[in-house]
Amino acid sequence: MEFLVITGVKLALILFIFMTALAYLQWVERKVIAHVQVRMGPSRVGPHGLLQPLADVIKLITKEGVLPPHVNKFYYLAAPFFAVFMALISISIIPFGTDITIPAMVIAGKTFGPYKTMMELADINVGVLLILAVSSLGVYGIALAGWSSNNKYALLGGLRSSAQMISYELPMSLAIAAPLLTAGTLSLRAIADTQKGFYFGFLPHWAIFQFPAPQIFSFIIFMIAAFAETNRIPFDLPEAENELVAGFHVEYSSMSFAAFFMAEYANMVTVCSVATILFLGGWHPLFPESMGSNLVAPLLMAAVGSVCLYHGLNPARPFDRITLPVFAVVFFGMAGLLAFPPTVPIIMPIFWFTAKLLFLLFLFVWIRATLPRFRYDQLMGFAWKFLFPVALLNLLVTGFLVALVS
Amino acid sequence: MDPAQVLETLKHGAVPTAWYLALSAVLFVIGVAGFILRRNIITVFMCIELMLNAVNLSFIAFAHEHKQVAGHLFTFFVMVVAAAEAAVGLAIILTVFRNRSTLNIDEIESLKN
Amino acid sequence: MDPLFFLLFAFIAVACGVNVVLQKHPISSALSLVAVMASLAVLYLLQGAEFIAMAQMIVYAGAIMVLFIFVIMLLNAGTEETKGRSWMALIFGVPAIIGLLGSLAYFMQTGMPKLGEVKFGDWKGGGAYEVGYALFTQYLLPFEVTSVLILIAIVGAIVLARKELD
Amino acid sequence: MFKLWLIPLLPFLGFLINGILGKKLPKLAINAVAVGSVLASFLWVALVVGPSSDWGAHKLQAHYFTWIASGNFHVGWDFAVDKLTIIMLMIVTGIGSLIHIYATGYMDHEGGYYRFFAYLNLFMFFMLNLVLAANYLILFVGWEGVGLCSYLLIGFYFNKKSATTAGNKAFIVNRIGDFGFALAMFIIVINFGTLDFTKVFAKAPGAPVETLTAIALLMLVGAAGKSAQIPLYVWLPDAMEGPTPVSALIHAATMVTAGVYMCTRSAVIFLHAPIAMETVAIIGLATAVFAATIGITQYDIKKVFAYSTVSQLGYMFLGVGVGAFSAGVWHLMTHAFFKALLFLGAGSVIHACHGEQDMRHMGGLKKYAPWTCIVLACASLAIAGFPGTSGFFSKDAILTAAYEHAPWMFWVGVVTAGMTAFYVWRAFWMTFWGEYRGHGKPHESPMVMLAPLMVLAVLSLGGGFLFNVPEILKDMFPLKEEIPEEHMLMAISVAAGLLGIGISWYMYVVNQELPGKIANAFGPLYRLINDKYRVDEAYDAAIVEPLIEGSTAILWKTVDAGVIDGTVNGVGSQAQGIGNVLKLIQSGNIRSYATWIVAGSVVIIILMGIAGGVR
Repeated sequence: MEFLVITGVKLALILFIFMTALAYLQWVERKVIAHVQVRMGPSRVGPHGLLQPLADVIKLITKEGVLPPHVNKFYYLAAPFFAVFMALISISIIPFGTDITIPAMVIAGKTFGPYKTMMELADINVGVLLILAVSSLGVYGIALAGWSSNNKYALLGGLRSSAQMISYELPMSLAIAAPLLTAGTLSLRAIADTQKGFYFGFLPHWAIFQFPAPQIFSFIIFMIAAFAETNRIPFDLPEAENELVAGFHVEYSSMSFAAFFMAEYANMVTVCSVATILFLGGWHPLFPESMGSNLVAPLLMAAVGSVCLYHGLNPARPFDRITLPVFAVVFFGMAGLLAFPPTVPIIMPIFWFTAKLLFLLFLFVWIRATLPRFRYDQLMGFAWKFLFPVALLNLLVTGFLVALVS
Repeated sequence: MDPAQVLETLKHGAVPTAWYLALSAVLFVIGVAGFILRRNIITVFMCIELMLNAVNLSFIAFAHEHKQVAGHLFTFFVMVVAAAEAAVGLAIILTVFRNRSTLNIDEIESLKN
Repeated sequence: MDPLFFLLFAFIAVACGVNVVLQKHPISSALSLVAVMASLAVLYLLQGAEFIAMAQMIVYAGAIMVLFIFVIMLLNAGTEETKGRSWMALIFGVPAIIGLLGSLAYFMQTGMPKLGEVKFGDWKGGGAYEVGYALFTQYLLPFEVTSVLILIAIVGAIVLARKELD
Repeated sequence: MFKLWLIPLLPFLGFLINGILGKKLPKLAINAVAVGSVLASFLWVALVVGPSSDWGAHKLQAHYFTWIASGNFHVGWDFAVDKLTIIMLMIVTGIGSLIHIYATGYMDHEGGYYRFFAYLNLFMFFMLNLVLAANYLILFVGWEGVGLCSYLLIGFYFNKKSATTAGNKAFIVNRIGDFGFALAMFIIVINFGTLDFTKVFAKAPGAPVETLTAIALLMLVGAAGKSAQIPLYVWLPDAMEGPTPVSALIHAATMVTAGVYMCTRSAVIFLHAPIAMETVAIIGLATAVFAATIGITQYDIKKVFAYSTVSQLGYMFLGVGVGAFSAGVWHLMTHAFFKALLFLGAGSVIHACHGEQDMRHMGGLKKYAPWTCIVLACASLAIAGFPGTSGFFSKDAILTAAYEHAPWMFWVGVVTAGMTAFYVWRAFWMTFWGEYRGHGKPHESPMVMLAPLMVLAVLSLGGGFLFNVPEILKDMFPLKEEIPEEHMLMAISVAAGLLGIGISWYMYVVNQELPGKIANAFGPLYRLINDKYRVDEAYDAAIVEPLIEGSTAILWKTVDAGVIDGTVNGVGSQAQGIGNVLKLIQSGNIRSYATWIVAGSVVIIILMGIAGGVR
């Protein structure tokens, strides 16, 4: 019973934070791309366009959902939700931090706790395999959407995406297999824990630096394959708007259209989390606590707060006089929370995890703003003739080195 | 039977291995039925996969029964063979469709006498 | 909880299995088959075969069935024609199927030795470590042979599916 | 651990590299790989394995993997090291290295350079396997492997018909011996249930004498094939068609001694089979005399040394046969030194004379090739048993043991020793003394060829002092007590050797017409010996021809054409008839096939259920 309640609470928390984060991820993407292209980006709704996601959601919900007459209704309606379902399922096994202990509480005369729980919904000992399984099922959503729309552009998009995702699944699995050799386990939590510690006192024990086989090539291969798996530029062939109008979701509108976007962003977050855990040491800090890694977060927040405060006191627009000091207060509060000793062991791992995650997500957006799209034959040739052999070789070398040392 | 007892069994009981075997048999027969009754070559092929899966289930059940991992390995090999079979089989279907423009298994019968 | 889960997923498996046979459109059959495979994966998990369960999802549901759907989409296979030429299969086939099911049911009732029970978590021999260890020691030769088999299948599939050059 | 696997593996890697990539590699790289791998394995033996296992006070065993597991019968890929193995390892890798170095000079202008070294390295791999083996089967692997390499290297000049024929001959004759060896192994397995040396030797003393005699005699057949004893010696003289370093390494120093090694290794079995021991001694002695007489009449310098090798191997078998195993191994070692030197020196001479092998077209070479002359003199002294040289010690040890066993064997051995000294020095005088009778201008060989010769010359002269094998092996084979006549026997054999040298000097330097007169006086006998007693022709008439005739008449015309073809065709036509009926079932409809299968499986299920087969 306690287990169910705690799981329910965790579920609600993760779902809330995650969904909000997904919505804001789009805002971040639009802002970053805008700034790369020297534009403003969304700025009308709310300060700096911060309420834009909310407005978008309301718009999408209230729009009329068009059901074209020639589609296969059941699959047409099921496909987007299948896509979202598969994208969200893997977030349930991703650990954000170490174990936490909820202190004992007295509610209505009964003592509850203390509870010790983990910062994920479930720690299963074949976690990596589950991630692979779920990501391989993700292709159904897109393929079905493309096929059921009964539209040649959508069908082409669906076909392209199924071929692409099957092809890139291989180098991705091989790239994942290499760090597993050094870690010796399939549980995501255990994998993150093998990356604890530092070489020479400063070089973190992350898989990309790990002795005997630094997984830097695996990381690069994984990220390339991740771009393809999430159908992002430069591998967004399935939804290439100037070739296929919009690819597999050309017939979709309103909420089912939004579902595909949600799935795409959820997939991005998932693969970035997996990359963080497998290659970048999960929640373990970049440099040791003795060198002050715990101070980074509060100082960062404090700095952001100071900037907000400065601009609030010297407003460029009249509205800023009110909003920016509020933000400053929020940031200073967060700085205090991050520096508050009892909360540090809980929050600091989350901070580092989030920092790495955000860095990888930024990479996604950055590349979207920078690179052009592949041609289709180049895309397949790249996967089979370059990425696959390189990943195989990398796995071979890693296995050899690991066997040599053990 | 007492409903409470049934509920109790459902909540805390164990599943007899024989149930898994029965399920495996049922799925296998369904696969056989599909193979015999359907005419679309792709569906027929899928029924083969269904039969393979049914057999895998009994492999797993016996692995658990004898507490030996060998059954899992046989399942693994069946999967690998199924993957190879699917690749070649679907390629054959593609070729047949290209040459005959039909997927009806009854019309592909020149290999006789 | 064990019987509950078993009954639930066994029901899904059988229902979707019947659906594979009954559906007119190949894509519906294929998706039903995916559901069968997914529920079988859950049943594998119940019996402690966690590695095989995941492999079932990755290999069967994630690769083989995607291939099927891919081919169905590629051929744009429509619903099946109902008129057939072989009445033979129907006349002899249905009794044969009933005979198969009947004989299996009868002998499983009468001839089956007493078997044990399955309780979730009572055997942990199906993890990735155990399967991998057995695979790379005792069953190394079959493993290597299957790798060759897959290579042959790849080459064969490419040769078969390639458009004629002449 | 001493990583015994490293010793054979290094040459094998050399073989792989040279064999696969050799065609593209420059000569320098081929040399480095070929010589380096063998040298490395020599250094490993000499510096690591040899010293630290205390020259084998304890037996070192290593199990690598199980090769065959069939019921109770297990054969592992096992290596073992004891003193005997260490001696063999030193000989094989040491002389092997020297000959590899020599060969880089000798084969410099030959085609197929990389192929030659790849084969040579492969030979080293198999030979080391043979020596390191801890059971008969691994020994047999090495045994067959060296046979293969021998075949490949004899036929190295495959454009030459005579070379390929000689290769075939060596291979086929060796098969007869291997057949015997295989039969011996079968009997061992049947009686002892294992092939491991330690287990077999532990069980052997308790076995019936007849069994042990059978095993030992069959082993002798194998050894006679590999070590060129009567009646299977015929392949070795022909094997000289191969390049000279091959003759030195394989057909003088190492491979042909494998038979002696095997008999010594199986000493326990032989010691419990007196009849077999006697047979070994007599065959050895007969071979020694027989080959020595042929050697006297030959003019091809390599043939002379080839018959000398056969003869000296006979000596080793004599040693083994009279129970002086350690003396046999000692002679094996010293023989490896001086015979390798003789062959390499002969190679140097042939090199000097632009490929001429006939001694009648040589002469006076001491002026043109002084170093070759000096080293060959050392070797000839050693083989003649000149006091103080290596050959003196080992030959004396064998002869003394023979005297103890049966005095008549000693006297025959002494006569043979005299003949040996005669024909070796005959070759020496004919080559280096007198006037040059050949064509072109002879020249000295390069330093890379001479350096190994000098090392071998030092070993030939001092090998007896440096390595006292019976002393080293005294744990395995107890030393014999000194006998009173020892000094007298020694004097007699030395006198025989010196007499042989003296007669040859008189006949081929002082009075050069004499050989021709003698040959004329003993005309028919001389021709018979010069034709090697016509043994090859006899074998042809007695075995080869009937075999070919019989195969043609019975196996081909009757069995193959009549019975087998008839059966096959009959089955075919019958099947066609049945098929014509059965094809009606094959409708081409897959679903009806499936129905048949299902109906069949229903029948099977019902049958199994009724028979209770479900369990």
